[in-house]
Amino acid sequence: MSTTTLETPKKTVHLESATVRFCGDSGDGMQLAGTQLTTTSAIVGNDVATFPDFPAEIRAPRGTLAGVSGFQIHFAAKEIFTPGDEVDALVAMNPAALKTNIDALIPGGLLIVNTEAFDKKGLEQAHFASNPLEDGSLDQKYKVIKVDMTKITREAVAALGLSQKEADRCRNFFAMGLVFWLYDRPLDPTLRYIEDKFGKRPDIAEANRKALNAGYNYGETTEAMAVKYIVDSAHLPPGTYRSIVGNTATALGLVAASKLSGHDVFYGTYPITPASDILHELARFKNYRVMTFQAEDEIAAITSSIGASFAGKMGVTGSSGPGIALKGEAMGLAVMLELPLLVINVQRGGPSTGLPTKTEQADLLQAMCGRNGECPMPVVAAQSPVDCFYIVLEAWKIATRYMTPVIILTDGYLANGSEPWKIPDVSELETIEVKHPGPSVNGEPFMPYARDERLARPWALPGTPGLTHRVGGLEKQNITGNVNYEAQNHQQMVDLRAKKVADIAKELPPQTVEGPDRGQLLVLSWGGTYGACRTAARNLIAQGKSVAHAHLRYLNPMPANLGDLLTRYDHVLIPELNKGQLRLLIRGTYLVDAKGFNKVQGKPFTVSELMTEFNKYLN
Amino acid sequence: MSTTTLETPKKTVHLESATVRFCGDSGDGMQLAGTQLTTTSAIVGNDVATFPDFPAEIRAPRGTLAGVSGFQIHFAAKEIFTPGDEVDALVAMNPAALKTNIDALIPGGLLIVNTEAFDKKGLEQAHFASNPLEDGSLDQKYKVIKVDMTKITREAVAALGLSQKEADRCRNFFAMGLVFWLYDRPLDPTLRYIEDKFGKRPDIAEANRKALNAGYNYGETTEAMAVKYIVDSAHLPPGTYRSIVGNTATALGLVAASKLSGHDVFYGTYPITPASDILHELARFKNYRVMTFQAEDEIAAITSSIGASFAGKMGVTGSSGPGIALKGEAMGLAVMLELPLLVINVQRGGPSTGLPTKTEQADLLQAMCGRNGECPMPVVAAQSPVDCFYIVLEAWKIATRYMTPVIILTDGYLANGSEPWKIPDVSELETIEVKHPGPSVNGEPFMPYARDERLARPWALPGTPGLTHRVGGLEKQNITGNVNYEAQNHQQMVDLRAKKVADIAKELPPQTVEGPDRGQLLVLSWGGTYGACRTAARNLIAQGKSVAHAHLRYLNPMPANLGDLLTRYDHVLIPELNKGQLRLLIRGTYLVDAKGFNKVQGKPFTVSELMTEFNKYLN
Amino acid sequence: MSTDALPALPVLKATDFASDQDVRWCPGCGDYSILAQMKKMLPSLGIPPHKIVFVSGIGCSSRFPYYMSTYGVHSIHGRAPAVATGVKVANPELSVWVITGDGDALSIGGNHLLHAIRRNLDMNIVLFNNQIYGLTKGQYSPTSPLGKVTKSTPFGSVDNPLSPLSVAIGAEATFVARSIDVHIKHLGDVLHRAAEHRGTSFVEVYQNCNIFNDKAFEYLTDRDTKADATLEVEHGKPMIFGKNRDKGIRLNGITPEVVELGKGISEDDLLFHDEQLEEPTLAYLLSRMRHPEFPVPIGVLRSVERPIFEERLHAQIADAVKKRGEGDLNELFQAGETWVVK
Amino acid sequence: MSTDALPALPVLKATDFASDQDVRWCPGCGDYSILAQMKKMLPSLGIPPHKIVFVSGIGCSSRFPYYMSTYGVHSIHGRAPAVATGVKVANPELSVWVITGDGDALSIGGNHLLHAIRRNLDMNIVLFNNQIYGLTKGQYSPTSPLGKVTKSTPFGSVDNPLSPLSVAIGAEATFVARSIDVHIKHLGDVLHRAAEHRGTSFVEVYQNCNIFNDKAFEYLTDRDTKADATLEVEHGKPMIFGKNRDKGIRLNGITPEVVELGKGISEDDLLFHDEQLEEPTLAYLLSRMRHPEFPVPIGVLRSVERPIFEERLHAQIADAVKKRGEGDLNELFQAGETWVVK
Ligand SMILES: Cc1ncc(C[n+]2csc(CCOP(=O)(O)OP(=O)(O)O)c2C)c(N)n1
Ligand SMILES: Cc1ncc(C[n+]2csc(CCOP(=O)(O)OP(=O)(O)O)c2C)c(N)n1
Ligand code: SF4
Ligand code: SF4
Ligand SMILES: [Mg+2]
Ligand SMILES: [Mg+2]
Repeated sequence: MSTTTLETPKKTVHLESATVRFCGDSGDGMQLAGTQLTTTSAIVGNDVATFPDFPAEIRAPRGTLAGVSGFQIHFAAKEIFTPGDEVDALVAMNPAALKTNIDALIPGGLLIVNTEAFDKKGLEQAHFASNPLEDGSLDQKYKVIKVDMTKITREAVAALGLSQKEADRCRNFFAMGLVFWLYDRPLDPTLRYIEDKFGKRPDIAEANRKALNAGYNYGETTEAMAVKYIVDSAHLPPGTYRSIVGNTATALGLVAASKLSGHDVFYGTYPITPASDILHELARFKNYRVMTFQAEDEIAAITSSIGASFAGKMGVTGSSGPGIALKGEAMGLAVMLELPLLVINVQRGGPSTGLPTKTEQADLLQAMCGRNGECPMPVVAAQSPVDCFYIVLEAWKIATRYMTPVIILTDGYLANGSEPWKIPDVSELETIEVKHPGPSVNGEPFMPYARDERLARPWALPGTPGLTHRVGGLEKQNITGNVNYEAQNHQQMVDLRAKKVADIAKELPPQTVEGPDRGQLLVLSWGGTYGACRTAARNLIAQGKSVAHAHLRYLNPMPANLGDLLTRYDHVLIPELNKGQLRLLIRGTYLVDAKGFNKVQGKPFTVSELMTEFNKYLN
Repeated sequence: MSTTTLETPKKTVHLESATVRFCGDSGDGMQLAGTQLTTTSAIVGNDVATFPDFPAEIRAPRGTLAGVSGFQIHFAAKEIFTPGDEVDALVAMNPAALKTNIDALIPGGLLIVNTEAFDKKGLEQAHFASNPLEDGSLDQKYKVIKVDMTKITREAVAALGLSQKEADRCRNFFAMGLVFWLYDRPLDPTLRYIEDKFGKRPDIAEANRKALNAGYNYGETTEAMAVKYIVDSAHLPPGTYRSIVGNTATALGLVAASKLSGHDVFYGTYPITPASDILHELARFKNYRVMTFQAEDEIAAITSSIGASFAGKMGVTGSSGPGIALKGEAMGLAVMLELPLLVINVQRGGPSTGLPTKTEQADLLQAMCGRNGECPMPVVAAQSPVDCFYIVLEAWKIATRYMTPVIILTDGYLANGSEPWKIPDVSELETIEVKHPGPSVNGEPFMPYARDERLARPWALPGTPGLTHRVGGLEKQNITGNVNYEAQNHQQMVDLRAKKVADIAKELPPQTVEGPDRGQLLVLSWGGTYGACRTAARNLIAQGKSVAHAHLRYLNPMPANLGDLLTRYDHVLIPELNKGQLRLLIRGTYLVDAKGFNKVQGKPFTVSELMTEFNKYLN
Repeated sequence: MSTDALPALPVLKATDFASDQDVRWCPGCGDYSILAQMKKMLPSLGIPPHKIVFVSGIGCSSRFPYYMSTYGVHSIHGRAPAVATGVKVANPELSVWVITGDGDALSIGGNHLLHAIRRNLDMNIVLFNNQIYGLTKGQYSPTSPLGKVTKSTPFGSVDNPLSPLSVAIGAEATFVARSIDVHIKHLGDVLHRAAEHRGTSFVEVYQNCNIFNDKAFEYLTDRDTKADATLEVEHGKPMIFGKNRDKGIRLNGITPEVVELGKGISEDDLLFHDEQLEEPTLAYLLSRMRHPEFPVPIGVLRSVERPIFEERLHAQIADAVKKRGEGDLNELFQAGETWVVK
Repeated sequence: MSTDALPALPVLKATDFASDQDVRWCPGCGDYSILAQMKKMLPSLGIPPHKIVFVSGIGCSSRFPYYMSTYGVHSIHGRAPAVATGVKVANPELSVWVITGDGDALSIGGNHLLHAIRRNLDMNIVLFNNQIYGLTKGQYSPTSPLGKVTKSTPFGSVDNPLSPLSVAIGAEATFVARSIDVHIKHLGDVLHRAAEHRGTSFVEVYQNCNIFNDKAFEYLTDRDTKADATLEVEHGKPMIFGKNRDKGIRLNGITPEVVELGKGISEDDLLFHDEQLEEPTLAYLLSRMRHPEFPVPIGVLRSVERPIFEERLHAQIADAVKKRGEGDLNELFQAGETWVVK
């Protein structure tokens, strides 16, 4: 790994971590800028965490508030779990971006703006009464670097004969270059990216290179920037790493589970934000024998997946809240058929269509209870982008061992956020053993609802001689699987289905805590809030506070030792991005007076708000 | 009201109550026999409660176990709430009916069988190894009356020249006649029914009359029946009564709510057992301006109803569990649109297709949580067939006052069960006031999400000048209703929607209890188990036990005083026909260590099993 | 749709139908043009904005109602025809429009579309067909051509596409038409015809999604190709097309063929368009004609009168009220066997 | 559907396809006959029961799989085509049959039917059309005639019915046929043709529900009327019908008409049936013919070969494996920019 860091006479300051946000118009390439800074930071050995923030509109009119797109990167010389509460440096490509993002910048932080965009039209679109670059309102609070990025970029690429539109498209590389200089990042990875991506258009590639260097050099030369910051590499465990976003991790997890269990993936789905990228990823993995099926709707998506599971494949369906609501009836069928199936919910802001591009974790109770009748399903939740990979492996193991559909909860924050992934060696991953009964030739009737020691029924595959059988959504007789309306049989089957799921707890790893194993406060979290809760808890533990953090990956059933654990602390606090859904379950199950800290704003917790809240229970 | 009771020399015994069950093949007219006995008993002043039990098949092959249809009637000289745990007299028209129903007959009870059906084929179809009428197995336990109903009926109608098939169809009237004699019931109401129903086929009418009288006379003359029973009239409150089944009560409730609020019903639905009869009833009420819309599926059913509510009608949709699962996404839309809407769930056995013709109360958590996002909806539940009428009135009042969709839970037991209804005088029923803003001519923009003191938004009707506005499933700005993705606004709107529903509790009547207002045991029930729980509790209270019974009609929000109430008893027991759904909510909400008594067998609680269970907490 | 024009109504302009909301489609999107033509056409109906309801599902196209100053419901994905059915049955006086996309109408919403069309409510359905899922950023749709490379089909789609007009005709449609976003006069006329039709009118509008499926209909809009690629059908007129109007459609048995006029073939040999044929076979045949084998028909393919759902439904109610009198609750409660306890 | 007949396979009989479950339809129900013909036909395919899957939704008709000794899924209402799609894509070796009713297929399941048909998977869909909801005890269905009095329409239905075959043809069907429960030989032949078709075959079977809609098709089954009411179409044959085979169908422009043979009209003047026409217009035209104006066509209306969904899907997979090699997890994980921490 080589770097291109230049010698510089400027002052350098070492930081433990830094948080940067690029923001601009949707057309300004901010997501790319963010991704490049992420990869580069990871490559230099930082731990990183990111938070992209897309506009809800596809392409709102240029320059409008609605059209602002942002990407936040937190990189550090230590282990980190969140993209950062506030930013140390903000790059704003236009007035609208400034307006919607300035509140995130810490007082005294660095603000880099593209002055050219602050013309009359731009200011009006952002509803600025006066030019904030000129009225002094910013200079008091922040270190403002005013650069005419447009002009410099145009000049830098002038020789290449591009159209002005094309030239202006290189501005994000200028901004990157500037930030790379600021945080002493190498340009190599980005240069490689440019080669990869624009190799076929050498003029464009060259322009981007020139813009990048221009930005870098601008930092080097401008007197406005007197300090450059060094964030040393974190001491991450040795290994090969890549940066991965949650949805990609989910997709890779599915392929891995498929290979580890020897069952090809059938992914039946219908596009929906923020789940669609799982489909986009999987559709590319054709040589992994992944079958993707873009169904006519969510109901066809899940029912086709059930059909595929019946026929012996790894049936998977994925969606977000509104689509999951549509799958409720069919999940009931899967519960009755006792077939393995994964149902992935990438949660987003609700209710109804809600806030499609924002994160939330308000579908937990839907996952637990959103079906008619007594219809238990295991529920697991990923805790980080990388965990999306591992949770899928666990879910498929449960699904096949217990012959049951399993719900996997992720969310928009995990789906689009990224972190470094220490790539596992495939040989280290646990094989997922799956049995299918072989052909029966003795003519004895096959018993599709006979059960093994885990109460799982046999997964008999169509095509196997001697095992023909019929399944369906009507209540069935124990063992024979025939339709049966008898009172005692129904009781027995309802109890069996419940017990089968409840007993999974016996094979789950016990719930662990970070921090003291008894004390004043236990913070109990689940899903995508892991990072913020863990950080807040660690910070307070470091201050010597009596706080511990337990994070649930298994929501149904919960780990067997959880009830005991909850009794060991004076207070139990459950922070959630909903109005208290896990809290209801914990209180109802364990009769513990758990308190809630709840926020439903389409965005993740900040570490500082969590620390403030935790402190209320601590002394 | 005249009776045709004949003078009889036989012994008469007075009873406080009696329970009779007719059972036979689906084609045997048992439902009619049961209904006639019900009406007649009600007319003579008894309190009555019934429980019909249909086969799942439309018309299973004649004589099979699967084809047995039954109807149980409990009539009494006192107030009763259930159709009875066991039966005093069982009429079995064939071996299959005997086989599947005999266990319900009390030891020493009266068994009336049609001997003609006990031929080789009939016995085989019922899987009897030997003829139970001959092998003595029955005679030891029961008083068996063996009648060749077929023969006597054929003889009775011989003169009318009917085909044998037509003649045999009169057998149920023979059976009725016999039972009417046994319990000293008048024949008049049935004779009137025959006239009404068969007036156009005088030969059939006459045959049924003859069969009815033949049965009655058979009772009078046969030596096998030595006693006739008298059940005196109950001291019901004075008034005009009719017998009503739950689904009819629901339908009448809808029409009443419509008229009392001045909004025509739009009932969008898709047929499903056991909810379809609500559609069948409503479809007849065209001169009440009821619009019924049999949609292409449940989703169209609810979304069309939402459209109708938007356009200013009383939007109502009804279904059972699987169909309700399909409506989840659209309920979310209704919550966002804040429009009044009724969603009726006539619960049946689940999960999935489950036990379509059986009762269960396992959709409570689905009603509470079966939607994506934070999506609160008021939930109410009927407690008896008659209460289906009143609960609809309350639900519509809530829906219109608070501008919210409301879920109404009933179940298969209530839907098909009947009881006497003291018909209210229309002038006594509370008017449901509904406001719509009038035309606006001042050109000021209309604010569709402005709120009144109950946090309800205005119900502005399309067609009104000056009030044009757009609603949708995306999060909306408070007051203006414009699409809005801002963090604080989302928090505010989520909180507002939650508070609006929670605050309904302020206007609910406080929760009452039957029995002591503090003590050893509080039995807390909801829905269709009211009757059995109330009876069991009353029986124990009469024995001086320290037990009280509270029955919840409002499940979300719950009455404001409930939490306090729960603390006043040593134990709280929640009997439910599910695995503990209300229990989870009560424990989670009030942190009370409520115990459960749960049964999931497709049938209601018996009073005796409840008493046994209650006693475990009493001394 | 009732047109009870108010006598004192001021003459309306296109701007009277515009809401105060910023339009949020991508710059260059074909949706703008359809919005403009709708606003321009509506004043000609003489119906004030407050008697109009626009109902949509979810999709870029489905944002449409927000931009109109009428009543509107931006409902959930695929369900607009069902919501609109409720609105129209509840209040037949309203002019009801469904705005939908190819995914909204034909993928998740296919069934509701089918049933709304067969019921023949007096409402108007406008399907913006851009052959792509716009809002979810570019997956193929049920109208995307086979082999289409999209985000969800990096190796090309393997689904046979549907023809929206064939589907509508298969579902007993009484009014079926097609137009193109940029053919603004034609589009305005077709929308007007749709509005005037008594019964469900179904209009497919080819719409350019310049972000995810740019130029899908270029052959129909490009100056050089459009005349040869488009067949503008008109009632009673022979089917002639081409830059020089020298080509036509002739029937060979039951199969259409493209012929050149002149060379022994005259207008009279051509197929004449008849919107009003009792049986929809001709409309169906036209709906099958696809580029490049055939020119693509635009205009009104079919327009016939058939009984209207909500009219029959309300007629039953009116009839019942007439026969039995306005329903009285006491009577309803007392129906059947009753008895008195004293 | 793969027919890889096993060489050593014993010859199968109808009874080999019967399960041990009691059949629970009402005595006299038309479903019995369809079940019998299916069991009689299947042995002719040379496919053993364990390579066959019957998938159904909910309805009386949908109980069908329980009575077969094959694999089976009695799924949920309306979703059988989607479940079957998953089965077939997962294992193209299986012979997959969808059994559905008019409510199951055309009401709640309309959309799945549409999409299964347009995708053209190699599977068979048999719709039992009794023009009523049987299982829920007698509400009208989307195929019930207008004015039909049922439990849910005591004043008569106000919904225009759908024609299942028109819907299928509107959805790009490659095989469309119709038969009648009691025409046992015809029904057996049609089922056989359906099984042999490569692609989705769609068969409508008129089925008598003697409990809730008795005699709905009496005109087609009654000895006196059936010959004049039925048009049995055969590929390449003129369309002749009638007790004395003296009536025929002729095309007038694009409209069919009933003519009497003799009187100057010969067979050659009649419409000749062609199942294999590129364009489905003829099949569509036939699907419109309704009693009493026309005889009702039975037989195979359309049968053409088109690319098959699961074949193309698996071809893409095979192709990718061939080009890139069998997917390797390590490679997958390592894709993109990676770095090493020491
Ligand atoms: C139940 C549900 N499923 C999926 C989605 C995601 N979704 C929104 S719009 C859309 C498709 C849009 O395509 P189209 O109808 O063609 O409209 P366009 O954006 O192209 O105008 C999808 C899949 C959703 N909002 N709701
Ligand atoms: C989601 C759902 N909605 C409704 C029902 C009730 N239901 C079962 S079968 C049926 C219709 C049956 O009609 P059809 O498909 O014509 O079958 P048939 O009984 O006539 O053979 C209905 C409405 C159901 N089981 N599930
Ligand atoms: S994505 Fe396409 S359809 Fe959607 S607004 Fe942009 S250009 Fe229009
Ligand atoms: S109800 Fe009709 S369709 Fe159903 S089994 Fe009986 S006769 Fe057959
Ligand atoms: Mg589209
Ligand atoms: Mg049917």
